[in-house]
Amino acid sequence: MAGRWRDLGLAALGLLLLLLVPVFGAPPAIRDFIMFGMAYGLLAMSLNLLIGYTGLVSFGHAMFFAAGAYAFGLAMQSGKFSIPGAFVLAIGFTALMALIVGAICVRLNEIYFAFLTLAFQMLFYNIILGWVSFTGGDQGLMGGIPRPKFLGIDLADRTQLYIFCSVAFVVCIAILRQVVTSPFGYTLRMIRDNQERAAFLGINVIMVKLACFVISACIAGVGGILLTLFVSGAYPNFGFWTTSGEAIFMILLGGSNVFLGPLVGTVILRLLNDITVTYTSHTELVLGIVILVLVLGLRKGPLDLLAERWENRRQAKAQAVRDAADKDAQAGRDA
Amino acid sequence: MLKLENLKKSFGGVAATRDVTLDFADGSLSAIIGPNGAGKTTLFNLITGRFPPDTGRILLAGENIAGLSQRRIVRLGIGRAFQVASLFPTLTVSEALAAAAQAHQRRETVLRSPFPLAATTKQGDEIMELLGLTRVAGILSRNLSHGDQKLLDIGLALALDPKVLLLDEPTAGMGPEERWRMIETVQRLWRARRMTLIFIEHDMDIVFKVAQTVRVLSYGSVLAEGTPDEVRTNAKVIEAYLGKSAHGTAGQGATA
Amino acid sequence: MDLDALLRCVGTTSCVVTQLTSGMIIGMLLFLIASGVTLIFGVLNVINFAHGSLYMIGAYAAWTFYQLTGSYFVSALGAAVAVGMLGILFERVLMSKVYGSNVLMQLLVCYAVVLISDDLIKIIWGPVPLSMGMPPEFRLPPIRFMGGVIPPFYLFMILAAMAIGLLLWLVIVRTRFGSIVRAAAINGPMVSALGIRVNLYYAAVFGIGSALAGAAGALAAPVRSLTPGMGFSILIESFIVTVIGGMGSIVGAFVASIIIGLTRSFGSIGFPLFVDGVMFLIMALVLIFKPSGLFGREHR
Amino acid sequence: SKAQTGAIKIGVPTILSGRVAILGQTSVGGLKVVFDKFNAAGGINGRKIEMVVRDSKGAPQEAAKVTRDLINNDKCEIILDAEASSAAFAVQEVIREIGVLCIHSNSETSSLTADPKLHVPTAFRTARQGIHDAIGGGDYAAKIAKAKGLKKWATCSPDYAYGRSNTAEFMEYAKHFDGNIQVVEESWPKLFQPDYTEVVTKLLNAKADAMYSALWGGDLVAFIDQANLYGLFDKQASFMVNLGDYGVVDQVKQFPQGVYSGGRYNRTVPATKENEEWYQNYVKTQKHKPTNWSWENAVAAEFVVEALKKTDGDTNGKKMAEAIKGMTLRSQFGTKGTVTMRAEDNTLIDYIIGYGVSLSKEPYVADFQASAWEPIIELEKQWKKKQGYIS
Amino acid sequence: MSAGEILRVDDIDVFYGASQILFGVSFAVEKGQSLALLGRNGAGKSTTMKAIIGIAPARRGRVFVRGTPMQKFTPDRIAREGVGFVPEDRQIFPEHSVEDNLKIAIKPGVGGRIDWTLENIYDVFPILASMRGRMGGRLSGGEQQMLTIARTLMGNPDVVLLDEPSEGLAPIIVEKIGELIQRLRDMGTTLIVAEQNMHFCLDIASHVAVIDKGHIVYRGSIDELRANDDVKKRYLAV
Ligand SMILES: Nc1ncnc2c1ncn2[C@@H]1O[C@H](COP(=O)(O)OP(=O)(O)OP(=O)(O)O)[C@@H](O)[C@H]1O
Ligand SMILES: Nc1ncnc2c1ncn2[C@@H]1O[C@H](COP(=O)(O)OP(=O)(O)OP(=O)(O)O)[C@@H](O)[C@H]1O
Ligand SMILES: [Mg+2]
Ligand SMILES: [Mg+2]
Repeated sequence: MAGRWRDLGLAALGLLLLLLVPVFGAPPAIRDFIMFGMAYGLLAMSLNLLIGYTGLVSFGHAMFFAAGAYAFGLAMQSGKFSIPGAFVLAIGFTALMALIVGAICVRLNEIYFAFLTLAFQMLFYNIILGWVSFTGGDQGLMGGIPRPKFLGIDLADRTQLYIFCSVAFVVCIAILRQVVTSPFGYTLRMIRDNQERAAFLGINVIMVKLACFVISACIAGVGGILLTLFVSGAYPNFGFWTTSGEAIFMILLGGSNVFLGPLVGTVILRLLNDITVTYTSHTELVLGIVILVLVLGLRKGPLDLLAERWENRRQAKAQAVRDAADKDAQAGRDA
Repeated sequence: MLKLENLKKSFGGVAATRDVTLDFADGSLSAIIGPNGAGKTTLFNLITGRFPPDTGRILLAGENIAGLSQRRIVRLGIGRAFQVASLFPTLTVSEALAAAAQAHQRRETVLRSPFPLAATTKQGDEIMELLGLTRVAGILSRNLSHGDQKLLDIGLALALDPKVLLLDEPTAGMGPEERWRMIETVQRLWRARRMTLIFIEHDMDIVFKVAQTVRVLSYGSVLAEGTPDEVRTNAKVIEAYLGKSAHGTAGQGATA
Repeated sequence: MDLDALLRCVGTTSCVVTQLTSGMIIGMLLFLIASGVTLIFGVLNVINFAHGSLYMIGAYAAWTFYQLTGSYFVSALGAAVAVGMLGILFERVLMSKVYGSNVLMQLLVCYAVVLISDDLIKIIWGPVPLSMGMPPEFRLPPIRFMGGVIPPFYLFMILAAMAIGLLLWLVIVRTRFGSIVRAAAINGPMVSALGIRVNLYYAAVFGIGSALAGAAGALAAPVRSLTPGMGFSILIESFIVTVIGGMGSIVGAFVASIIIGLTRSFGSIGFPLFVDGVMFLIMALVLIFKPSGLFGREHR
Repeated sequence: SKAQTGAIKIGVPTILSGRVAILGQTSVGGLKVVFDKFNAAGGINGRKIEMVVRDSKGAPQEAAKVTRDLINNDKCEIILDAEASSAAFAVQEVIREIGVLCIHSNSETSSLTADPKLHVPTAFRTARQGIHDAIGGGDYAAKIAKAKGLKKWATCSPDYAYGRSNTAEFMEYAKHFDGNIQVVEESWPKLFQPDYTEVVTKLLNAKADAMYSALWGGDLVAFIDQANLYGLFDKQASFMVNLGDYGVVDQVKQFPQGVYSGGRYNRTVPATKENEEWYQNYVKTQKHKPTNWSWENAVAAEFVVEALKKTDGDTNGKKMAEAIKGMTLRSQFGTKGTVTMRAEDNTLIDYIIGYGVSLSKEPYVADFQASAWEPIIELEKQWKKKQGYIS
Repeated sequence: MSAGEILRVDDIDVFYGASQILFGVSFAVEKGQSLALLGRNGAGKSTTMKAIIGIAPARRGRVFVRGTPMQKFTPDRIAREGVGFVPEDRQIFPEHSVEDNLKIAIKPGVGGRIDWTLENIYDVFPILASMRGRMGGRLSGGEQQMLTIARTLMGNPDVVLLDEPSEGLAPIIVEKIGELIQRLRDMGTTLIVAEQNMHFCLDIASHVAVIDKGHIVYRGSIDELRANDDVKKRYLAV
């Protein structure tokens, strides 16, 4: 229970920090960096609900990122919706899509699940590319996304947009936190660790996985919406497999066993990207070498390493408790 | 309580269960023995719905459960522990037990409230107490000693309050001393919960000492059944399973 | 969608012959690459995302050797050997460090290698697309057969790919080498404990798989433009083939390559806009109904 | 605004990695040649131009981010957008919001400047515009078709917005100028498709009299190499709009006879001293041959330089835009020795386009016929009406 | 070191990650001896075996085979020094036939010596001969255990490490395996058998080492152990 309040407190603190950024007159580039990072951060964080918590390695998560982005962008461009309306519509659409795709995919395991999600993602990508009259094909949703005022909020203003994104982001992170610390979250861990055994405990593995798949897709969809607002457009490569790949790299660079690991990974990858882009035209070479050094040097995300240390220490304590108890018992038996 | 009628199951060409009819009385404690590959584990798999029997019926309190999903069968009250302990490596003992218990909880609370729910914590604590696992409550399942892993496996099954509990070689891979401690725990459990308990075992000392009735499987069929004494002296059983030196202690080769 | 055109095509032998061979051409090159992917996966349990890069390097190496020697056969052989050795290096220096760790870690290493090799290619050979041109020995008029048209080079390519595939299959299924490789695939440490230098076998398998990619690159070099990143699309297709055929199955890769080749060749007439979609659809259907692939073994 | 000191920073979002890294490389080359000259001459009011080039990897969202960073963080006062099409639209949105001067130098997609809904007052284009190319090409194709009796046409173009609209527009105007032309087969290989075998055999089966292709770069080289194996070019007349690029003609080893190529940058078109000098200078300083992108960017750079002279070094977006609007520049890339930034839609006109017969050796093109601009402008107007861009 | 000594474990520490499993374990085996390594669950028997064969290399201390130090050697290298390993979980190659399982392991012993061929393996294990074409994965537990032993012998080892050969087997099979091991001993093969089941070892071992919580707590001949009730009670719970 205490954990719950602590989490909420931390979320509020996080939001406050984010909101302080413009107050203290941080340059727009920093705000841009944060907004971009929040969009990708939601993608990575939501994907980690699948990969880290449930053991479902999806190669197709970007399809929901794109689904949210396109649904939102199209709704706004149609001029029939307010921003909140389009927001809800986009999430609804993403959830529906995730329900259908998930119902088919979650029946498979491991590498097969990965490839099936990849296949669906590529199908979706091909539809975006092919349905030119509706989606604009490879040119994307061009011409800008209109942002009419709602409730006195004007998202055409960068500061207000920043605040809006921050709130949406923190709410999503809080939702994810709620999910992973709830009994449902522990059910996910059971499935990740040993789904056969979970089934023998009466858990409806398929349904739980599906629910998790849909929740995570919706959060990714919010990420897509934030990105759409940022670039004022939606593009097919939001849903290309390289975007999914990037999200996976973010998770790995940060760590998949710590709640905020993927977010750290997002920051690392975005920083790496921005720095290499700024200082060299050989971005690929530099990024490749940095990844190799990180992977072969650390073998794990930095946060995972820390978490492991911490866990080892806790385990050593727990084992000491056991050994003491066992010694007592032995003494009792000998006596 | 549990009745098996003419169960048959084959994998490809291999008939793992040829024709098994068995009856386990309510609240009984019985052992299943038989050579390696006799189909003992397969029988448990059939009962728990891991795969459906090709033909035959499985009656739980008179109701046929053959062909139902594992999940349904678990909910009807059959719990199971595995030959190789089947655990959740990254959960601690107390987490694992609470999580297992909550698999039974009402759904509405599942997303709203934080883990663990008070009721499941209580249930988990009871189980740890019963099995002597309280001392390892904070240890990750994967870091447990072998014996504690087997106990936790049983504990997970207990979290579902089963009416019938199936234990597949609960003492496998243990030394003599641990074996006896384990079997004492099992007996305590059986008395405390008044459930129907069936276990598979290769250690004849244990089988003949603990079980009320013994069923012998061989090549997928029932070779013999009866009290320990009846089985021990059964010529067919000696030939197929116990071997020449068998006088109830064959497994340990001890000369009594 | 133009199913009429497809029907019309199927009605004429010339069209059928031409499209069949065209399907085989696409398929066989794909097979060379996919067989490497599937071999490496089957034995090392590694999804080699860098396989497309090896193909690219093979093509560039063949181009350079061709400039130097002027002999296509020497350059093809040279490319296969060079890429094979590069593969061994890659395996020893990088991949062997992440065996047994998280699959995603392996992916990351491969991704890094893809990035690095793309950039290195650009630095060494420049960003301008290169073309090798048809070696003079193949500058022959196309062969006409039952009204269809078959370029001699493609005939050579199909036969070469099939021969390599057959050889590979025989080695894996019939020889002691193959037997050890298959055992190492399932339980490497145990093979090692029997006194076999299992690391050599791993490296050899990676080398063979890479050499196959290199050979494919060399076979493709005369007819495809060489650009940094050229391995990308072929990689995706070879994954599709690997999944459809069954991860780890060479026979499966062969059959699936032909399926994909034919889907492409006849699809370009019947449903030109949905060819890619159909390929992914086939993959999805196979995964749904037989996740282990047409010829894959059930999951261990 | 206040007089500034230090270099005038110009941000260049472009593609420097992946398959089309050559786009970024030769675009930057085109800019550099101009700015180096400008700086060597002392700049303006003592301020020199400094380019800040960033790799967006061709991803629109990255292009948007990079452009914003260039302006906000690196304090770039002008954006020269050397992105390919879809990223150009993303850059356009950033410019709409921030209002600095921007010249799109690579995106040929007509709607970027033609569609008034997309119009941004401070954004211009020096890239060729698809519709101009189509009208000129259609005219040329119709003439050949009439002379040789080419009635049945097939097309083979990459399956993305550029390939599709380019091809549709070309065929539309070919039909406009010669009513006998009909399209009997279309094939749409994917962008960067490695293997064109099925496309080639499909074209063979179509038995058309002529073919039009908008393939470009390495894709076009591979297509030609593969089509050669089947003798495709012996069986039909072929019009390939992007064949003229040095990057392509240099690479094709078995050059087909008698195919027609669209005008891309060529040192002999126009065959003037200035052009030859420009070419030599480019090759000397950049160590590679110029591409179509090179001249488009060179022109963009020239506009910036001229505009700076007019505003006396003031980089304010509005002022620069005012200066550039309708500006006519002396340029060897223009049909009349000049090119003009048309005021009504911020797009370049009067640059050289046209078709010729391809040759396998330098100068690679013979009988080049530059398209006349009067009919192009007339037909463009009609096209705009049809699209609903103007009334 | 005595002339007949073939294997020596010298003061080794073994860790899994951060946790230390073996603490200064030492013992030696002479040619033709059979050593029973006794201890309870989790005492470190398997770990000792794995340390010898190089699967779980020692962080400190050394293992010698015929006087040659083995540290830094990979398992395959150590196996080629004449050490054969029969793992506790058998590790048959499930998709290879019985015969292929055996053929994979063919290698000459140290100095090119060949004691075992397919023929004489089949003589000793007639049951394997009768199912030579069957897939390894289809064998019952007892048959798999025999195949594992036979497979190790194909490599003509000087020392065979057997990890809990009687575990999980029906009494009748345990009896058979016991007979088989006796036979190997009688043929002069040097054996190290890890067991929890002391009674199983009494018949087959000449020497004993008892391990508890990663420490060797007792070493002696089998007859000494028989007489030592204290050790039996304390560490073997008999
Ligand atoms: N999923 C399966 N697929 C194919 N064959 C199987 C499968 N499960 C069991 N078998 C076969 O069925 C037979 C019976 O196996 P089972 O595991 O029930 O034996 P068991 O009596 O439990 O033996 P043990 O005492 O060694 O555990 C064996 O021959 C086994 O190979
Ligand atoms: N891979 C591993 N990682 C971490 N700890 C391990 C690992 N393998 C074994 N252990 C631990 O090392 C200790 C010794 O294990 P070992 O397998 O050597 O015991 P053993 O004497 O062979 O027992 P058993 O009779 O159960 O086979 C045990 O506490 C075990 O939990
Ligand atoms: Mg069993
Ligand atoms: Mg052990």
